[in-house]
Amino acid sequence: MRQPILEVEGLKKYYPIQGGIFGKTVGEVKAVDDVSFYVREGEILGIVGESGCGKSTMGKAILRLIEPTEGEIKFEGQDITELPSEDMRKLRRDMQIIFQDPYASLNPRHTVEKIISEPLLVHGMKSKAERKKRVRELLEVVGLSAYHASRYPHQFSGGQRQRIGIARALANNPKLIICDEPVSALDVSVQSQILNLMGDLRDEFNLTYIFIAHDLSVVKHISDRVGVMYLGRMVELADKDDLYEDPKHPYTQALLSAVPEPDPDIKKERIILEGDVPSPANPPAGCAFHTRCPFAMDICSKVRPELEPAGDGRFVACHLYHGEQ
Amino acid sequence: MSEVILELKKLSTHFFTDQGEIPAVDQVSFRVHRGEVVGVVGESGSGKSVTSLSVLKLIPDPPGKIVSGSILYKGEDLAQATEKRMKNIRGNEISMIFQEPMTSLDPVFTIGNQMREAIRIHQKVSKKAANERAIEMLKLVGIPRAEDIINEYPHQLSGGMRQRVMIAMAMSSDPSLLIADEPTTALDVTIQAQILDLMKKINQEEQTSILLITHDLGVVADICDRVVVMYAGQVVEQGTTREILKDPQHPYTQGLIRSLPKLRGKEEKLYTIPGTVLRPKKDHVGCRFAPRCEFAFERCFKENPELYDLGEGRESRCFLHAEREGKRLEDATTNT
Amino acid sequence: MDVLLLVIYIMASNEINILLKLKGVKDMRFRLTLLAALFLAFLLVLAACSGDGSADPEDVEDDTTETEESPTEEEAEEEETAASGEKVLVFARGGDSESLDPGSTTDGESSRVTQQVLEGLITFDKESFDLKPALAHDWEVSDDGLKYTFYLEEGVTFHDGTPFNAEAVKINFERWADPEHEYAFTDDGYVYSMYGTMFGGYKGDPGHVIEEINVVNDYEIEFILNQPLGFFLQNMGMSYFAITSPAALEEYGPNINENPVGTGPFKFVSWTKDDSIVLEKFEDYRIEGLPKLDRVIFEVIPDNAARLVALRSGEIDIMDGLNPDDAAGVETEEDLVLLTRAENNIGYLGFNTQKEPLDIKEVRQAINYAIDKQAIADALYAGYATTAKNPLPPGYLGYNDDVEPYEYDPDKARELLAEAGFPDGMELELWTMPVARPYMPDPETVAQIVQNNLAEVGIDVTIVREEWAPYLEKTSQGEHQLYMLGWSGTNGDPDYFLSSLLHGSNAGTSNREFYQNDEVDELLDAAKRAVDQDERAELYAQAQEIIAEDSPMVTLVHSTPVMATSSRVVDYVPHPSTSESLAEVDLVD
Amino acid sequence: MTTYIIRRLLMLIPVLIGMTLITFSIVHLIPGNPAQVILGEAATADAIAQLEERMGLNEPYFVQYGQYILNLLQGDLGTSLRSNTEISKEIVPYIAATFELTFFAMLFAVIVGVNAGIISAWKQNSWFDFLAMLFALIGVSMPVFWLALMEQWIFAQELGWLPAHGRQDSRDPIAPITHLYVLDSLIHLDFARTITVLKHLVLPSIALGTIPMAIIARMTRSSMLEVMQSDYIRTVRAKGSGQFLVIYKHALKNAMIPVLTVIGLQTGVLLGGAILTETIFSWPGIGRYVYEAINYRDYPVIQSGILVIAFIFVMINLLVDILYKKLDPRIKY
Repeated sequence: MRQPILEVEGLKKYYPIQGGIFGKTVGEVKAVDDVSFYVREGEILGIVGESGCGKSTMGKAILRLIEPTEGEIKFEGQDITELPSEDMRKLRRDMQIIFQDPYASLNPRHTVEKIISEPLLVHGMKSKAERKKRVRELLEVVGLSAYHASRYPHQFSGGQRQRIGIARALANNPKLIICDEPVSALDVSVQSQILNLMGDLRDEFNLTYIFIAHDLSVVKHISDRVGVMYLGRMVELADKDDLYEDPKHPYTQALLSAVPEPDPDIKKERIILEGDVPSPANPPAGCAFHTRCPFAMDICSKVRPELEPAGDGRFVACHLYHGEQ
Repeated sequence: MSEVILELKKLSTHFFTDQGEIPAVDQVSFRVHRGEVVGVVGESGSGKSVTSLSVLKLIPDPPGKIVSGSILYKGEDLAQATEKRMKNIRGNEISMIFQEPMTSLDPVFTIGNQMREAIRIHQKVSKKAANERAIEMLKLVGIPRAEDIINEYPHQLSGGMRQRVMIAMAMSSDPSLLIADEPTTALDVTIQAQILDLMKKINQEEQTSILLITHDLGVVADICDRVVVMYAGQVVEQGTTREILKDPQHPYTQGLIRSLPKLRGKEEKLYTIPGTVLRPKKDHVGCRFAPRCEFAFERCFKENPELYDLGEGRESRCFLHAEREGKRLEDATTNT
Repeated sequence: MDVLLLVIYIMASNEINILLKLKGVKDMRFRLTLLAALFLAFLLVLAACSGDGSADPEDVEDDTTETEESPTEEEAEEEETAASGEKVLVFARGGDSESLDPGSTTDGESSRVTQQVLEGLITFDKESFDLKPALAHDWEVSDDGLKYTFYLEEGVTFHDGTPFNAEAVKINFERWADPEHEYAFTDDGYVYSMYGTMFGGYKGDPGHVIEEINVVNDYEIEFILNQPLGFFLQNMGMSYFAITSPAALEEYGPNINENPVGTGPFKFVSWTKDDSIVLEKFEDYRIEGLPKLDRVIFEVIPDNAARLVALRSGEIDIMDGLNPDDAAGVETEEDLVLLTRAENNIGYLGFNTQKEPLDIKEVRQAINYAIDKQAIADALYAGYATTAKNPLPPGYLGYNDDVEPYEYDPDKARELLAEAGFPDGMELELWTMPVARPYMPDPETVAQIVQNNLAEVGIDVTIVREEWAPYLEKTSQGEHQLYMLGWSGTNGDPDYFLSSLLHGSNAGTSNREFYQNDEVDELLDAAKRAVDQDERAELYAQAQEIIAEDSPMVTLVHSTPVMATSSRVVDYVPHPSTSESLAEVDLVD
Repeated sequence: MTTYIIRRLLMLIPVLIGMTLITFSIVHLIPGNPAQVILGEAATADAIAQLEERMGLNEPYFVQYGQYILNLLQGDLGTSLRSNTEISKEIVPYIAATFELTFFAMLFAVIVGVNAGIISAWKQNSWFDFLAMLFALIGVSMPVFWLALMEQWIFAQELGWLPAHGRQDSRDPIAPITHLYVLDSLIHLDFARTITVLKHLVLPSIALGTIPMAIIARMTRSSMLEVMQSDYIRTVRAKGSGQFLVIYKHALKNAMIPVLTVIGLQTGVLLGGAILTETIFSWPGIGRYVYEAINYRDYPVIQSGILVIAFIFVMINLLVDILYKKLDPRIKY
C-alpha cells in the first residue's frame, strides 16, 4: 500500500455570526467540523454530500485558500497549516484545484495561452519559448489543439473550458488536485468525456485527486474510496464498492436510495427522508442526522458519534455500529 | 388511449438574434394524454425548455417567436390564441413550475401574497377564501406549519420547500396540465426524491397530466410514462419510458444512456459521444447528430432524416431505420 | 396633454405605496389619494397658469368676475392694486441685510432698510450729500466748533407710540459710545464700529471727540466736543446714526437687530432671512401726506439675471445691481426705467511710494500716463463709469475739477521713464485683488489691461495673486509694489476718502501707498478741524492739487451703479450713498 | 430592527464628531485673518482686534474647538457673526425652505423618473424609450443654472405663467407657522395661497429635480430590465398575471431596491448642495445660508450649517436603509 500523500486531522472551519448593537460574535457556522482522513498517493478520494454539507469549504481549506480555524493538514509528511504564505505559494505547484464553473474561473480577457502560462511563469519558467511549448503540450494532453492557445474563454464550449481549467491545473506537474464539482455544470455527453480524461490523466501522471461532487454515480465511477459528509462532518468513509453495495450509515443508505436510476427494471425501496438539512449555524445536538434518521435512538440526540472503524478499513460515525461495542 | 390534453404539431420557435435566426425548436410534435407523465429529455441547447415555454407563449418576444406549427390544448390552438386568452390559460388550465426554486418566487412578497394572487387571478373569491385555499394547497404539498409559512418570505424557506410552494401555487387552480421545467435539478437528491414523490402523488390523485422537462434519465425512469428525446431543437426519438431506456433506437439516445456513470456494477471506462452539442442553425443540411454519430454515413450529411414511425407511437429520426427497413424489404424480396 | 394624462394614470398605480410607506396610514388607497391629490394640485397649477397670466390669490377668489378677455400681466397688476387699494412696492436687491440695528452694522443692505424705519437728526439731500433737516429742524454750531445745538421736531412719536425727544437722542448716542451702557449689548457681540470710526473712538479713548451730551429740554440737545470735527454734521446725516426708540431697546434688548423701532415713514413688520423684509406705512409719520406707499417689501434675489427677469415679469418694482451690460437693453424697454446712482467710490491702482523704483515721482507719473483709463471703464462697466482724476468722487465737497488729468499718452510715459533713468523700462509686480467689488467688478481683467498698457512703455509686469485676507494684510504691511484696491464713501465727506487713503498717519493701515507728504497732511488736518464748509472745500482742493502732482496712485474710475425700475414707480431717486428714503416714492398705473 | 437603528444612531456620534473636526479645521485653515475678511478694505486695526476677540480667535485652536463642542452638547449652535442671532433659531426657516424645495424636486424626480424608467423598460427600444433616455442623458449632463435661467426666461419672462423667484408672492407674504409654506397655507385654510406657493415651487423644483430625475429614470430602466429577466417575473407571468400586475407589482418593487439608494443619495445631495438653484430662484435655503456664511467667514454658521446638513444626510441614509428593509425582506440588520 502506498504512502498517504495528504493527511487531514481534526480540520475545522467556523464562520462567526455577528449580531447585537455592537456587532459582537454571537455564534458560529460550523461549515467544516472536525474532519479527519488521509489520501494515498495515486488514489482518488471521492467526497459526496448535499449542498451545505461543507465539502467545498473543506476542499478550499486543505489548500488554505480559506484559512482553516483548527486542525492539521500534512502534505507529504509536512504540516502545512502553519506554513508562511511564501512557502505555501511554492507548495501550491504541487497542489492544484479545479472548479465547478469553468467559465467563472477563467479570466475572460486573457487568451488561453496566457491563462495556462501564468502558473508556469509564477513558478519560475522564465523562457517564453519554453512556456509556449509547454502550453501546446498541455493543450494536446487535455484533448484540445495547439491552435486553441490564441483564443479567449468565451470562444469555447463548457466542456472545452473545463479542459482548459484542467490544463492550467496540470501546468506545473502537481501531485494532488482537488476537484471541486468539476463536471456538475456539464452536459451528460460532455461529462463522460471529462471523467474519462481525468481518469486517463491520473494514470498517465500518477496524480492524486480529491474529487468533490454531489452526484453519487459520478463519484462512484471515478473514485477509489468515498467519504460521505453531512452538516460539516464526515459520517462514513469506505472503499467505493463497500460503500455503494453495503452502506452502513443511515444517511448514506438514504442518499443512495434516493438516486433515481435510468433503468425501469430497478425497483428499489426508497427511503424518503423527512424535512430539510438543519442549519449549520444551529446543528442538532448529538448526531447531527438524528432529526431525520429513521433509526434514531435516545443516545443519538445526546452523544455525538465519532468516525470510527467498522471493519474492512471502513469508518462510520453512527451509534448503530458502536453502541454494542 | 385517453383524451389528448396537449398536442404539439410541427411547432417551430425561432430566435432572431444578432447572429441570425436560430431554430431553437424545429418542427416538434408530440402528445400528452390525460393523466399521463411525459418526459422531454435533452442536453442544454436541445430546445426542451424553449418547447415548454412556447406552450404557454412565455418566450420573450423579441427575440423569440413561434414561427409555425400549432399547440393544441384540448383541441384549441394556443399558437393562435390572444394574449387575453393566454392569461386565462396560464396558471389556470396549464400551470408551470421551474428549475430554480431559489429564484422563481418573488423575494419581496410573502408566500401568501403570491399564492393569493395566483388564486384570485383565475377565481373570483374573497381574499379570505383565497387565503384558505392557499393554506389548503400548502398542506396538500406537504408543507408543515402552512398557516405560518404563508406569512413568510421565500428566502426564509429551503429550496425544497420553495419548490413545494411553487407546486402548490401551480396546482391551486386545478390545472389539466402541469409543465415542470427541470423541477428537481437544483435540489439535493434526498429533496429531489421528496419532490418526485409529490409529483407522482399529484399525478395519480388529481389525474393531472405532467409534461416534465429534464436532462436526467434517472428522473425520467422514476416518473415518466413516455419520453420524448430532443437534440438540437428536434425530436430525435420518442416512445414509452421502458422502450427508450431499455431499447433506444436512435444513436444519440443510445450514446446518452451508455455515457452515464452507473450506480451499480463496475465499469472501467465510460462510453463517450465525441464532440459537443451542435448549436441549431437555420438551413442546416443533414442530420444534426451526424457529426458526432459513430454510425453516420454519407446520406446523413446530405439530408435531414424524417421521424420514422416504428409503430405504437414509437418514432426515431435516423436513416438507419430506412436502411433497416430497406434491408428488411430487401430480405423479404430475396426470401420470396 | 397626453403625456400629462399618462403620468397621472401611472401615478394612480401603487408604486407610491412602495416608495412612501407612510407609517400609521393603514389604508393604501387613502395614502394613494393623498399623494395623487398633492401631485394633481401641482399639475393643475401648471395647467391653470397656462390659461391666464394671473398669479394673485385675489384673482383666484374673484374668478366669477373674469371677463372673456384674459388680462395681461400689467392689467392683472392694476386690478390687484385697485382691488385692494394698497400700494405695495417690492424692492429687490442682491443680498440680505445683516442687521436692522443701524448703529451696529456697516452694511449697505442694512441701511437701505433702516433708512425707511429710522431717522437721524439730519439727513442728506435727495441726490447729494448736502444736509437737510430731519428729526432736527434746525441746528447751530459754536464759532470754535466745539458745541453743536440741535432743535428737535416736536410731536414726533416712535412707531411704538412713545414720544421722540432729546433724551432718546442722548440714550442712542451714549449706547454707541459707551460699551458699558445698558443698551450697548456688548456681551451679545454688538460693536458700533461706524461710531468709532466717525467720532474718533469710544468713551474714554483719547481721540473720542464727543465730550458730553446735554439735554437742554425735550426738544433741544447740545453736543460738546473736545476738539473740532469738520465733518461732525456730515456724520449726523449718516443712516448709521439713526435714533431707535429707548422703549424698544428696553423691550427687545439684544433682539433689537431684528425689531427696529424708529420714527421713519415705514414700520417694521417682518423679516424672513435671505428672503424678504416687510415694512408698512407709519400712519403717524411726522410729515403730512407721506409716505405714499402702503407697504414696502425688500426682497433678496441674489442672481442679477433672475432679478431682471422678475422685474420684467412684474414680480418686483425696483431692482438694484443691474449688470451694466443689460443697461442698454433696459433703456429700450417701455415698461422699464433705467436709473443711475451718482458716483460714490474710486477704484485705483496704488503705488508703494516707499519702494524702489516707485519712490521716484516721474516713474509714478509715467505709469499714470501709460494706463488707458477709458478702456478700463468701457471694458468693465459698459460705459457706466467715469474716468477718475481725483481720489474723490465728483460732487463731493471740495472736488477739484481744475486738476489736470493724466491723459493716456504712452509716448510721454516713455519719455518720463527715460528721464527718471529707466530708458530700458523695468520689472514690477502687480498685486491683483481676488474679489470683485463695486469699484472693481473684474480685477483680473483690469490687471491684464494694466499689464498690456505697461508692456507698451517697456514695463514688464508680473501679476501676483493672494487670498483676500492676506491680500489686505500684506498690502497694509507694504509688501507690494503695484496693487489694486478702491474705496467707497459713507458719510459723503471728503475726509473719509482723502485722509483714509493718503494721510501720512494712516500709512500702514488704509494708506497702502505709504504716501507721506507733510503739506498734504497739514491741509487735511486743517480741513478736518475747520467748521466753515467753504474753507474746508478750499483746503481739500489744494490737497488734491498736490496729490495729483505726486501721483501716489493711478485713479482709475468712479463707477456709476445702474438700476432699473418699473415705469409705474415715480419719484424714486437713487442716492449716491446707496440708500435712500422711499417716503416720497409712489406707484402709478 | 430596533437594535439596528440604535446601532446606526450610535454610529452617528463619531461621524458627527469627525464632521465638526473637519469643518472646524477647514474653516480655520482658510488663509488670512477672518476678522480682516469680514471688515474688508476699510478695516482699522482696532476694529480687527475687537472682532477677533468677539470671535474668540485669540484663544488657542483647541480651546476654541472644545468650547464649540461643549456648546454643541448643550444644543447651542452658536451665534451668527453676521446677524448676531442665535443660529439654532435662525436656521429653522432655511431648513424648512430647503426641505420644501427638496421634497417637491424629489417628488417630481421620482414620479417622472420612475415612470419614464418603467415605460422605457417596458417598451424597450421604442420611440418613447429612445426619447426618454435621450432626455435623461441631456438631463444628467445639463448645467443646472442654464436650465434654471432658461426656465425663468421662458416661463416667467416670456410667457409669464410662473413666478421666477422666491417662495411666495412677495407682495402678500404668509404668516409662517412651520415655515413650510405649503403646509402653513393649508393650516391657515388659505387654499388660494397654497396655489400661489405651489406655483412658486414649480420652476425651482423642476430645475433642481431634473438631474435626479434623469439619474432615477436611467437607474429605474436598467434595474427594471434586469428584473424583467428574472425567474420570478417568469413565474408571475406563468400564473396568468397581466402585464400591469407584472410590472407595477412584482417588477417595480424589486427594481426599486437599487433605485432607492439613488433616491436617498440624491435627496441628500439636494438637501445640502442646492446652492445654485437656491441662488437663481432666490430660494432662502440652507445651501445659500452656508454659502453666504462662507463669503462672510461666518464661522459658527458654516460649522453649524455643515453639521446640520451632515446630520440630515446621515438621517436620510438611515431612512433609506429602513425603507430597504420594508422593500426587501431578505435584508437583515
